[in-house]
Amino acid sequence: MPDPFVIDPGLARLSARKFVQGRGRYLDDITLTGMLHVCFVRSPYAHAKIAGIDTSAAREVGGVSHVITGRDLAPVCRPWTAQLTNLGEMKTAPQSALPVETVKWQGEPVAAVVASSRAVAEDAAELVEVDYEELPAVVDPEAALKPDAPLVHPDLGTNVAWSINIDTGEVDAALAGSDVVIEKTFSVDRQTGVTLEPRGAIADYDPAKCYLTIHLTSQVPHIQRYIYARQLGLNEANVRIICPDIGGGFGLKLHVYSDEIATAAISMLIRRPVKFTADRLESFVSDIHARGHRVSARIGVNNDGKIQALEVNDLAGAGPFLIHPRTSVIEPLLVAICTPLAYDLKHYRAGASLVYQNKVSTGQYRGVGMPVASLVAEGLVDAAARATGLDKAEIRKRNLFRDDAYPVTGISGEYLECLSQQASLDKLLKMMDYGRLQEERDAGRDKGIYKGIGLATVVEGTSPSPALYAAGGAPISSRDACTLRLEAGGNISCATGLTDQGQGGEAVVTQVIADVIGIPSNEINIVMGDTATTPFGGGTWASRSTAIAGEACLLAATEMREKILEVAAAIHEQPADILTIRAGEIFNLETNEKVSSLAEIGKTVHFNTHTLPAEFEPELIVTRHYSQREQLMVYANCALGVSLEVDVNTGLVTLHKIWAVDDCGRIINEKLVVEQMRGSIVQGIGSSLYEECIYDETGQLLNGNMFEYLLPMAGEMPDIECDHIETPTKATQLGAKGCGEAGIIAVCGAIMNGINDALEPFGVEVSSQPFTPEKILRALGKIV
Amino acid sequence: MDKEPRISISVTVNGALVEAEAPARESLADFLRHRVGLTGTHVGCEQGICGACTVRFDGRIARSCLTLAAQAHGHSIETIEGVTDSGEIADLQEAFLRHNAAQCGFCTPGMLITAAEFLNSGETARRESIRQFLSGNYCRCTGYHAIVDAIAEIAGKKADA
Amino acid sequence: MKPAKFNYVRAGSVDQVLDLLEQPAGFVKILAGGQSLNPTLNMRLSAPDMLIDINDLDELRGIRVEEDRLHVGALTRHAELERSELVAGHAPLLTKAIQHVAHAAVRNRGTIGGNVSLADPASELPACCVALDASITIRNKQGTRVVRARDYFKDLYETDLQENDLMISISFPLAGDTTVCAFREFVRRRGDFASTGLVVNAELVDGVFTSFSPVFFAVANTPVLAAGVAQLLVNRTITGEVVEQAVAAVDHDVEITGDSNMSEEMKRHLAGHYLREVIGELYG
Amino acid sequence: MKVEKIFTVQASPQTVWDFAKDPVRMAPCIPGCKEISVVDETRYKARVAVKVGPISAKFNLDLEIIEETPPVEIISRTRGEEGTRASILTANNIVRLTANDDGSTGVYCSSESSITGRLGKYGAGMMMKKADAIWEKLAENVSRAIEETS
Repeated sequence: MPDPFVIDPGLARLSARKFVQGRGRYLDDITLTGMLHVCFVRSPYAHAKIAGIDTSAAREVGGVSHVITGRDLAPVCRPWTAQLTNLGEMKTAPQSALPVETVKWQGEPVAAVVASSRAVAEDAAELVEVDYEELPAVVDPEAALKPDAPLVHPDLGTNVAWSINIDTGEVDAALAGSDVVIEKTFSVDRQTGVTLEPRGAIADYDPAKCYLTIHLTSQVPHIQRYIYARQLGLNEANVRIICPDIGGGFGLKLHVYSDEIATAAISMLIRRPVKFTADRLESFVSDIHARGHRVSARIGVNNDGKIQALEVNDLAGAGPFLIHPRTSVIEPLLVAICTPLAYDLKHYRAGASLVYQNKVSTGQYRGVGMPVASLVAEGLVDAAARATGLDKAEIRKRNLFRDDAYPVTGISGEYLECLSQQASLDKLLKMMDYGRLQEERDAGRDKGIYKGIGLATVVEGTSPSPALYAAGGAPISSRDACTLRLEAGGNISCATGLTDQGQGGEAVVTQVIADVIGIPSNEINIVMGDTATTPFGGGTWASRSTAIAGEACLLAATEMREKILEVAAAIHEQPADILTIRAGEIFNLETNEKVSSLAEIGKTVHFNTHTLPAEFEPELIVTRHYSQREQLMVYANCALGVSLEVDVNTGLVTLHKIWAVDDCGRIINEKLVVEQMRGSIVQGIGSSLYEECIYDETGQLLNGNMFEYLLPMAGEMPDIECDHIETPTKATQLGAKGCGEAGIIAVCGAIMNGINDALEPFGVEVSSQPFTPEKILRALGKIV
Repeated sequence: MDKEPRISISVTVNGALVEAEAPARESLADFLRHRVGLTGTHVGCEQGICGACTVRFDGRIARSCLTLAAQAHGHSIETIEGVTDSGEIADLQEAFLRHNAAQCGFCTPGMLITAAEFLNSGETARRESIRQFLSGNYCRCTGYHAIVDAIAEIAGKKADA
Repeated sequence: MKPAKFNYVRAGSVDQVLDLLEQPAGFVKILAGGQSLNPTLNMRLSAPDMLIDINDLDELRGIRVEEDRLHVGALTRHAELERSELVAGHAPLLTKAIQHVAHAAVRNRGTIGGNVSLADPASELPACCVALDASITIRNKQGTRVVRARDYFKDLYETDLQENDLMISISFPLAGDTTVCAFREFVRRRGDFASTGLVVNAELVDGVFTSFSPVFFAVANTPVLAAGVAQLLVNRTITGEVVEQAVAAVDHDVEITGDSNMSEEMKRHLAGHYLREVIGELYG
Repeated sequence: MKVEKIFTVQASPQTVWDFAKDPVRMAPCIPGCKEISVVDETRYKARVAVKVGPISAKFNLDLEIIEETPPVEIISRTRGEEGTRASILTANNIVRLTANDDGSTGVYCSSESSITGRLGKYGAGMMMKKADAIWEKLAENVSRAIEETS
C-alpha cells in the first residue's frame, strides 16, 4: 500500500463522456435480430376474479405472433414467495408471472401480446377480452385492519403481513416523569421512484444450448440471475444477465417484477428474442411504490431539553405481495429501528405493522423507511424545542451522542462505531450563518414575510452485512468482488459485481485501483453489469458500492501490486520490497531509478516467459471478495439545514437554500459525493412538497401519469451547498461509508420543520407529507 | 382500419438527407431511434413532460415524442449525435463532465440541447433564468445544481468573450 | 403508449382542409402544433380516423396590425408571440401570459389556434382572449364568420367551432396609453397548467378604471369574465372597502368548481386573493 | 362521482314512466347515444360516444334494472367497456318520480359513477365533469320529448 494513501480527488468521471455525447446504451436502444415486442394487458381493477380470457380477436391482428395468459406461463415459470425468516413471522403469499385466478392490483399484468412492433402489440392488447368479476378492494391500511375487512389473501386469514415490537427501558415511567410529553401523528403518503428510464427486459432463449440471455434494467444482475434461473428451471450457469446503461435506479430496479420475468418466460415459450419496455403509464402502476406510513408518536422531554423517552407506532401498507426477494417489511422495520438512532436516550418503544392492500407493492426506494423515521424524530425534537423554549439547534446538541462517545450501542440495538454528529451540526450552523438567518426570519415576520429555518440531524444506515437479508434466507448477496487482470500492454482490466446507474461507482473503483497499483486511471478499463464476465457480487443497493466494492477493489489491487512487483523483482533480480510503482512505471525506492514498467511486465508475463526463472509461473489475475460482517450496517451521519419561505396567502413554499454537512467516512471523489447528496436531497424535496400516489376508494391510482404526478423541476429547486467531515469507518481499510441516501433522509424532516418554523407566529403546524399548499392553507384556517 | 397507413418521409437529420417510409402514427422520437438508429434521443414519458426526447426542429428545440415523424417531412432535425459531431456544444459537454452534471445520462442529451438553446437565446445567465429555462427537462439523479453550474460557466465565458 | 392507427394528410391549402372537413372519413382531427393532441394520441385517449396536418399552411401564420386591430394567424406559434414586438406593444397581456405557457420546447411548437381550439379551461390564452375582447375568425366551406371570444367558449372543451370549421386567425383591439394589464396564476411548478388564474385588462385614466375586464380561469368549465366585479370597480374611487366588495362579488360572478388538482374552497380563496393583488398592482 | 338532477316534466308520472321504459323513444334523448337494444325485460344494451376536448370514448354499455316500482322508482346499474377496452365505466342509478299537484311529475335522478382503466387516470377528471353535463342535457331532452308528444 502506497503511503500516504491519496486517491486523485479531482478525477472526472470517465464513463460520463458517453452520456454527454448521447452514446449511452440503454435497454430500449438494443435491438436483436428477429426480436418481437411484448405488450401486457393490465388489470383495470384493483381486485377481481378472472372468469375468463378471450384472446381470439387479438390473435387475428396482423403482425401478432402470440397471445399469452397465466395458464400458458405456469408450466414455464414457477410462482415465488418473498420471505425473510430472521425478522419474525411473515405471512406471505406466492406471486405468479401472470395470475391465473385473481388480479390483486390495478395494473397487474394479466396477459401478454407478442407482435412485430410495440404499436401492433398495443392494438391487439386492446382486443384481449378479460372477463373480470370485481371483488371488494382493500385500499386504506387502517381499513385493512378492520375485523370485517375483505382479505387480499383469503388463505392467510388476515391482512397483517408482519409486525414488530421493540421495548427498551421503562418508557411509561420515563414519560410519566418527563416535564413535558408531546404526542403527534405524522402521515407520509405513498410515492414512487420514477426513474427517467422506464424498466424493461429483452430476453433471448437459445433452445439448442438451453441458454437464456436477458438484458435487464437491474441494479443487481447476479442476484437476478439466481432467481430467474430458479424460477425458470434453468441452471444458473445457463442464464446470463446483462445490465446495460441504466437510466436511474434508486432502489426501484432491485426487485423481481412479474412483467420482466414473464418476458423471459415468454422467450423460452416461443423461442424468439422478445423485448418489453414499460411505458410511463405502466411504470406508475407496476414499479414499486414506497412510503405510505401513518405514525403516531410520543416524546417525553425535560425542561433542560433532555429527551427522556420516545414511543412510535407505525402502520404501513405492503400492496398485494411482499416484493421479491427483499420483502416490503424493511420500510416499517427501519422506521422502528432508526427513529431514535441519532439521539442518546434510554427509553424507547416502537411498534410497526405492515398490511396487505390492493395497490401496487411497496418496496425499497432510496432511503427505505429512514426518511420516515427521520421525519418523525426531527418533528418531535422540534416540537420539544418549542415546548421547552429551547433553540432548535441547541436542543439537538444536548441530545445527539457526543462525538467522543463512540462506539456506542443505540437504543434500538444498533452498533454505532464512529460518527461526528456534533461536529457536523456545528459546521452546518456556521455554513448557514444560522444566527443571521434567525434575525432575518424574525425581522420578516413584522412585514408579513414568513421565513422558516429547518434543521435535521440524521444517521444513515449504509453497506449492510449479510445479517440483514441473507440470514433470513433471501438470495441477496452482501458481498462484492473485483477481478483484476494485467494485460500484455501493461494496462489493467477490471471486472466487478458492482453496477452503475449513474452514481459513478465506475469512477470510484478506477480511482482506488489506480491509486493502489500506481497506474494512470486511463489505463484501467472497468467491466460491470454482465454475469458472464464479472465475478459474483451483490450489485448496487443500500449505499454500498464504494464501501463494499471499493474495498474489494482495494484488496485486489493491493495483491495485484504485490504480484507485479514480484515479477519485476524476478526479472531484474532486485528485492520486491524496495520496488514501487508510480504512474505505470516501476522504481527502485533506494536509488529512485526506473527499473521497469507495467508494459514490460505485461509483455514478459504473457509472451516472454522464457526470460523468467524456470520455476516461476506468475498469475497476473487476481480476484478478491469483500463482505462487511462487523456491523449490521455501517452508519454515516448528516446535518442538514433549510431556509424557506411560506406564502401564507397561497400556501406555496419557496426553498431559498439548502446546506448539508455529511460524514460518509473517507471521500474518494468529492464531486460524486456532492452530487449524490444533492440528487438525494432533490428527491427528498419531491417527497416533501410534490409527490403522492393518489388513490380512490376502489384502489384506482388517479394521478398515474407525468402530467399529474409532480416531480421536482429545476425552476423551483434551490442551490444546495455541501460540505463534509471525514470519519473513516474502521470496518474497512478504505474507510468509506455510503453517501447516497443521507440527503433524502434528512431533507424531509428539515423541510417540515422549516415550514412549521415559518408558521410559528400562527400557532399551527403541518405533519402530513407531502406538505401541499392546500394542507398549509387548511392549517392556517384560510380554507376550511 | 386494417392496413397500417404509411407515409414517405424525406427529412434532413444532422445535415444528411434521410428518406424512409414509416407508419403515419410513428413519433419523431421512435423514427429517429429505431428507423434512423440515433438512440441518443431518449424516450422518458411520451407525454411531453420529461424533456428527455428534446431535439432541434428547424433549429429550435422541440419534443420529439409530441411530434409525428410525418411532421418532420421537408424539415431539418438535429439530435445529440449531430451537435456532438459538429463540435457545436463541445464546451458545454466538457463543462458537464467537469461539474459532474451527468449521472445516469438518460436526461443528458435533452438537457444539453435545451441548454444550448438557452445559451443561444441571449437571456441573461442568472442562475434563476437558467433554472427556469431548464424547467421542462427532468433530471432524477443530480440535484440540478451541477447542471446549472455547468451552464453558468459556459454562459459566463460567452459573455466575457 | 403508441397511438392507434390513423390516416394522415398533409394539407396544401386551406381549401383542401375545408373540403376534407366537409366529407369526413370518420373522426377527423386537425393537427397544428400537436402539443395537446399528441399526448392524447399516445395514450389512446383519442383515436381519430384521420389527422389533417395544417403546418404547411403559411397563410395561417403571422402577426400584423390592420384596421386598428392586432391580427394573429391561428398557426402562429407561442414562441413567435413571445418574441413579437407587435404583440408586446399592442397586446401586452399576451406577452405577459405566454411566458407561463408550458416550457420553451412546447412553446416552439404549440400554436395559438390549437390552444384556443382545444379551449382547456386551465389554459392561459383563452382567458386572455376573453379579457382582451378578441375576435376569432372561423371558416368553413360555406363561408367565414367572426365570433367574439366572449361568445366563443361554450362549455368544457366546447366552443363555437363545429366539425367542419377551421380557425383562421384571432384579432385583438390595440392597447392604448391608458391600458394596463395583470396576470396571476397558481402553479406549483413553473410551466404547469394553472389550478386557478386571473387575467385582467383594464383602462386606467387619471386614477380611475374606465374599464376593467377580469377573467378567471381554471376555476370553471370555461374562462369567466366577472362582470359584476368589473361593475364595482369601474368609474369608482378604489378603497379597501370597494376591493372587498369586488372580492365578495367573485362568488356571484363565477361558479367555481373544484377538480382533481384543487378543491373548490382553495380556488375560491385564491381567486379572491389574486383579485386583491391585481387591483393593488394596477391601481398602485 | 355522484351526479344528482331534479327537474319537472309537464306530464303524469305514468306518461314519464312509459317514456323512460321505451328504448326507441329514450335513445335520441341520451347525448351521444348511437343505439339501444333490448336484451330482455330487465336488460338493455347501448352504444354511447362521448367527446370531451381531446378525448373521445365510445362505450358499450349494459344496463340492468335491479329493482322497479312502477311508476315511482327504477334502480339500475350500468356497466360497460370503453370501445378500446382499456377503461370500464360503472354507474349505479336511481330515478324517482313524484306526482305534483298540478299534474306534472317531479323527476329525481342520481347516478354514482366511476371510470377505471386508462380513462380513469388522465381522462377521469374531464369525463366526470362531462357526466354532469350529459345528465343535464338528458333531463332537458326527456322533458322536451315528453312535452312535445303528450
